[in-house]
Parts: sequence; C-alpha cells; structure tokens
Amino acid sequence: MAAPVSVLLEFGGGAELLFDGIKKHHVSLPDQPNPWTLRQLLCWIRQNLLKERPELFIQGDTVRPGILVLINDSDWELMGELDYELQDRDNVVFISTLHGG
Amino acid sequence: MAAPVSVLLEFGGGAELLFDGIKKHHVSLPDQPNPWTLRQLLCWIRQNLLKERPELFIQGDTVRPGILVLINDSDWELMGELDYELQDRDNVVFISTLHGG
Amino acid sequence: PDLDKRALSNADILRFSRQLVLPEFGVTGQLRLANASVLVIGCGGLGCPLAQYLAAAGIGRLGLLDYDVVEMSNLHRQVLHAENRIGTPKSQCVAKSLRDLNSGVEYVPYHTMLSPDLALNLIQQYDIIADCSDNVPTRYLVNDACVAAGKPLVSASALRWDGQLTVYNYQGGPCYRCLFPSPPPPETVTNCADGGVLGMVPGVMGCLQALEVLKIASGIGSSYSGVMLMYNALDGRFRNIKIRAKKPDCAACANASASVILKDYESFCGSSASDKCRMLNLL
Amino acid sequence: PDLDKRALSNADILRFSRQLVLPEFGVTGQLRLANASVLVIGCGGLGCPLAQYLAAAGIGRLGLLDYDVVEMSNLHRQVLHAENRIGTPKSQCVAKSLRDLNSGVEYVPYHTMLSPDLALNLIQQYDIIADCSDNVPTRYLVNDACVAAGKPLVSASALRWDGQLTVYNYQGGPCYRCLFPSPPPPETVTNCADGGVLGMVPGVMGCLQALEVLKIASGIGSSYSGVMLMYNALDGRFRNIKIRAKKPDCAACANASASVILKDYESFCGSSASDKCRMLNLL
Ligand SMILES: [Zn+2]
Ligand SMILES: [Zn+2]
Repeated sequence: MAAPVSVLLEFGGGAELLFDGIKKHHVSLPDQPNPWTLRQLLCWIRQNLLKERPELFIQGDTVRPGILVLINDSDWELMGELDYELQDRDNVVFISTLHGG
Repeated sequence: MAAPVSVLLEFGGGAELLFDGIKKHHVSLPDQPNPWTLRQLLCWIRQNLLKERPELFIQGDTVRPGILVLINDSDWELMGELDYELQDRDNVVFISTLHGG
Repeated sequence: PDLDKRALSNADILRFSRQLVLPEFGVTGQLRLANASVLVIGCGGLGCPLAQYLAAAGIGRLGLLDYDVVEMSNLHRQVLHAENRIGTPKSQCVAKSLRDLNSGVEYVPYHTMLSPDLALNLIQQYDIIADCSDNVPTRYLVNDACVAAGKPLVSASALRWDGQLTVYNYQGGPCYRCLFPSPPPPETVTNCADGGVLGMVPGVMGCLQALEVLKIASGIGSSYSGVMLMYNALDGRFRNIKIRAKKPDCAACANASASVILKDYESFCGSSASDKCRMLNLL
Repeated sequence: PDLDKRALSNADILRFSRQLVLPEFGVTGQLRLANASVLVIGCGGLGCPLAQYLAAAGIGRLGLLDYDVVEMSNLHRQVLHAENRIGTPKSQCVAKSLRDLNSGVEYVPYHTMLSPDLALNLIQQYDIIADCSDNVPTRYLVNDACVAAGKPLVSASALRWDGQLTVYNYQGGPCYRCLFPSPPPPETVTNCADGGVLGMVPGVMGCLQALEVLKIASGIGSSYSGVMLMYNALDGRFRNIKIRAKKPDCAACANASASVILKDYESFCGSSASDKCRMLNLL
C-alpha cells in the first residue's frame, strides 16, 4: 500500500487555457496499491481536471506533440517519461512551446 | 554536540571579487557544542575565505552597508540576521548591490 | 495639462491590437496606460530600452531626465543614441528617436541633473518613477522624493554581467532606505566606467523594468514589491529574492514628507552624482 | 568576403571601452565578435532588440532576413521600425535604423521568405543563426538547415506573457527535432496575431538571445545548451529547465546532411509560414 501522494501540477505557455486559465493545481492523488506513474497521472488529469477538448492536451496515452513535460525542473525524457513513479511533493509542469516572435 | 553543518556560500554582484572571483563555496563548518550562528559564520569567513581588504566585506561584527545577505533566497532580516542558526545544507548568499545604469 | 484619454481611436486599435487581445490588459489596460505618466531618471543603458518599450506600448507621457550628453562610449549599450548625435543632450536625443516610433506619446526631456531642490516637485508631476540612474547619491535622492511624494519607484541597476530589479514604495512595500539604511562606503562602489558593463544586461533589465511600469500603470500590479530579481548573464540565471517589509524605523518611511529630503546627497554618500571624474581617469 | 579584423582601432577602444574592461570578454572577445557573422531570421519582435544589441556590441556582419513589410500593428513591439516606414521591407528598415547606431557593422538585408531551397546555402554563410521567426514551419526548416550546416542555433520565442529561449545544435547538445520530433497539431498553434503578445516580452527575450549569441561568438560559451529558459511576465518568474540530450534516433541529427531538409515544411506542419491570413481574419 503506497502512501498518499501530493503533487503540484503547473500548466504554462498557453496549456493553462485548457484548465480554466489556472496555472497551479495542488493535487492529492488517491491511495492505490502501487506507486502512481506519470501514465496514470495523465489519465487522472484527463478525468478530473480537463474541462474541454482533451485532444488538445492528450493524444493516445501521452501528451500531444508540442507540450514539454517537466518533472522537478527536468525534461521528463530524462526521468523515464510515462513510467516515472511519482514521489510525494513532486512538481510536474506541462508547458506549451511557443512559436511567436 | 551539534551535528556537522555543510552550507553553500555564494557571492555575487561583485562581492565575489573579494574571494578570488569564486562565486560558489561549498563549506563544511567544524563541529561545535552549539548551533552555528550567522555571526559566527561571518567570523569564519573572515578567517578562512577572505583574502584581502576584509573591511570591504565586514565592518564591526556585520557585513558592510550595501551587501544584501540572503538565507535560502530570503533577506536575512526576515530570518533573525546575525542570530540566525544555520541548518545543514543552508544556502547563504552575499550580494553587492549595483548602482550602474 | 492632465492626460485625459477616454476612448481608443481606430488607429490606436490597429497599433495596439496585439496587446489589446490580452485579457489581463485589454482596452482598460491600454486606456490606463494612455493616461499614465512616467518619469525616467537617467537616459542611459537602462533608460533607453525602458523608454523605447514604454513609448511603443502607448504610455501617455514620458519625462526623460539626464544631465549628460551622448558620448561614443555610450553607444555599445545606449541604443537610442546615434553616432551623429555625439555631444547632444541624451534626454533630447531619446525624445527625438522615440517620436519616430510613436508620435502619440508626450515626451518631456529634462536636460538637467536631479537636485534635492528639483526632485520633489518634478516627481509629484508623474504617476510612476523609473530609477535608471548610475550613482548612489541619485538613488537615495530619488527614493526619498518618491517616499515624500507617495509614488511607486521601479528601480533597476546593472554592472558587469549582473542586474538587479525591484519596486519600492508600492502598496505598503519597503523603500530603498528600508533595505539600505546606510550608503555603502564610497570605496566599495563600482560604476560602469570602472567595472564595465555588457550592453545586453541593461537591455534585459530595462525591458523588465518597462514591463513592471506597464503592469503598475495598467492596474495589473507588480511582481517585485518586496521581491528583488537578480540576474547574472554569465551563468544565465535569474533569482527571485524575498526582501524585508517596510521598516517602521526607516528614516524615510517613518516620516514620509518633504522633510526627509536631504540638502546634500553627495556628502551623505561620500561620492559624486556624476561618474565623469572616474571616466576621465580611466581613459 | 571574409571578416578579417586583426586589431582594434582607437575609435573601437573608445566605443567599446565599457565591455573591453570585462575580463571575461576583453580585447579577445571583442575581436572574435568583430570577426563573427550572425543570421537573424525574422526582423520582428525578437529580431529588433537582438539586432539592435548585437550591432551596438560590435558584431562583424548581421544578416537580416524577413519577407514582410512594416505594419502599424508591429510598432508596439518592433522597436526599430517607425511610423513613416509603414509598407517598407522590415529587413531594410532594421539595417537603416542600425547604421545610425553603429556604421562599422556590415548589414545584409534579405527581403525574402526562407525557403527550403535557400536555407542551407544562406545558413552556411554565417557563424551563428538566431531564430526570431514566428511560425512552426520556419522553425523546423531553420533547425534542419542548422543541423545540416553544423551551425549553432540560438532560438527564442514569445507569446502573450510568456517567453522561451534555448540553444540548439551547439557543442553536442540537442536540436529542435530532438526535443520536438513531431510538429504540434495545427489547431493547437497560436500566433501573436491571435494570442497577442506584450511588447516587452519579446524585448526581454531578444536581449537575452543577443547575449547568448555574443557569448558564443566571443568564446565564452552559452548557458542554454541543453537548458531552456522559461519566462512568465505576469508572475515575473524565470525558470531554467534541464532538457534532454541529443537523441541518436533524431530525424535530423542521425544524418546531419543536406538530405534532412524537407521539400515542404508547410505540409509537414500542416500550417502556413506566414501569419498573414489569420491576421486579416482578426482585423
Ligand atoms: Zn523606507
Ligand atoms: Zn536532433
């Protein structure tokens, strides 16, 4: 039985517009037997936070191209991506990349 | 008997020029019966790190006017100034204020 | 005469369309900006980008104060000046450059040093003060006059590879004297002539300073009251520092009136409000 | 013709004295800068401050590429343009403005869209490339041509209150495609016309971008290879993010040659390399 996990989710670069414009979400994930993975977190976000047009955020089982995922200020690619196991107090950031100039 | 204390000292805004231009100093303070205070840290810096012209850094028992002291990214004035008791892994920053434009 | 813009013209809507579409700013923000006046103290490395971006954004009135004339050694960072304007007053030079960019702004150049006699009256005429000066006595004088006049002071500085930015005397926050009750010993003060400065550093800091002026003028509010931004260009790092609250025993804040303004800031600081002497020694 | 400056003149020493005195830069850095060429892709909100500060600092040659002409809606952030130049090519307008600031720089305006046919040959002629463009197809094209030509790419972007900056393809670091193997779905891409942008945000990012170009050109090296700087102007916060290393299976890096350049980036990205259509719809 894993301990409850609280994480700080942040959305930026425009991704916050899919979440009522709210950039910071302090979230307590429900207890579950195994550690929470980032894959499960994405499902949880889709079911609990995403208000509209989920395809602008999630495609298949991962984030759509053009969104960077950061775990504690590092690119999730360095941390195991979908298989990363969340630790209590982790900071997970989803940033849309910008193209304007 | 207090546990040994390791702190990260940083110097910036020109204050590093009094320390051979080195901005970051990882420092282990020797064991002592009571917790290390910032007052004692300043003495230790004067005796162990300051290479020349200590009066450009310390005046009396405190830092000279125009240097901001930050403990874990907060103004030391919010933390007790000279009486602050150092914790292991604290980050103490000394920044000269700038006046150029 | 007071600024009194009640509505945006079609030309305004076209010119400012890219910022009008921002919900946090919008037409209300644009109108507040158009009715706001800013006094820029120092038309050098910080003052140039600050004035440039505030003029572009549509500030109502821009006071431009500098006692100095353009020199060749300014041109690596003071980007509103020009080779063929060497020897002309910086304040007038900035106004001339910016009229081409936005003729709708009212530019008021002051070719003068800020003196204790002048400061309070001048600062009272503006809504927001931007300290872009280059010396300690002027920074104390500007602070004291802002406290006496009750004006927010957006203060930036740059030297070598370092920049600092904070907002003083705004919404109950600290003033410069709350943070620095005593001036630094004169022998510890380095100016841009002695220490050097990379041009992009005041460029970055001046743009950030303009942004905070815009946020205050448009009613969004500042991120840097009680917070200091510190930047080092060599390691590419910014740091937001929480600084102390207003001090009840601050020599300025404890008695916020004209009487806090000293007669002589150069002797208070033990240094000159001009870096000319040092510059001449260096060259 | 190659840049070949071997020594600083007395006029150079006077003009650049404030940066020559910086030990990390000095005469060696100034000479390297004078012998360096930079291609600026996009003369808009980022390109203006970038070109302005590189010209002021004494870059040797500045290529200035933009297909567009100056419009009124540019003037709130594109600070090298002017009211009386509306309708003139941006690339030429920037060159004209900067000649007044520093006539010693060689300015090469290109009034053209960057096409796959043109890109590689053009990029091969410059030492460092600055991506100041405003659309996804151009960003992929610039990246692929930089990987093929082996040139460092200093890339910045700005939208609304946000800015991002990183350096691609530099000293073994990742490229744009390492980070973004697939383009974003077109319906998720917002441009400055639709989303808006506050002028100081590209101002800050363009100055920071110029600084990284200077650090690379002068041999100091960049702080942002494998690191992305993220800025939000509303909360006044900067964040340095560690990004992934170069990917062995990257479509560009795995075969760094002319063959990585696609024929048609607009269909690859499903969007246009011009934001004209959307702009017209908005107005
Ligand atoms: Zn005070
Ligand atoms: Zn790659």
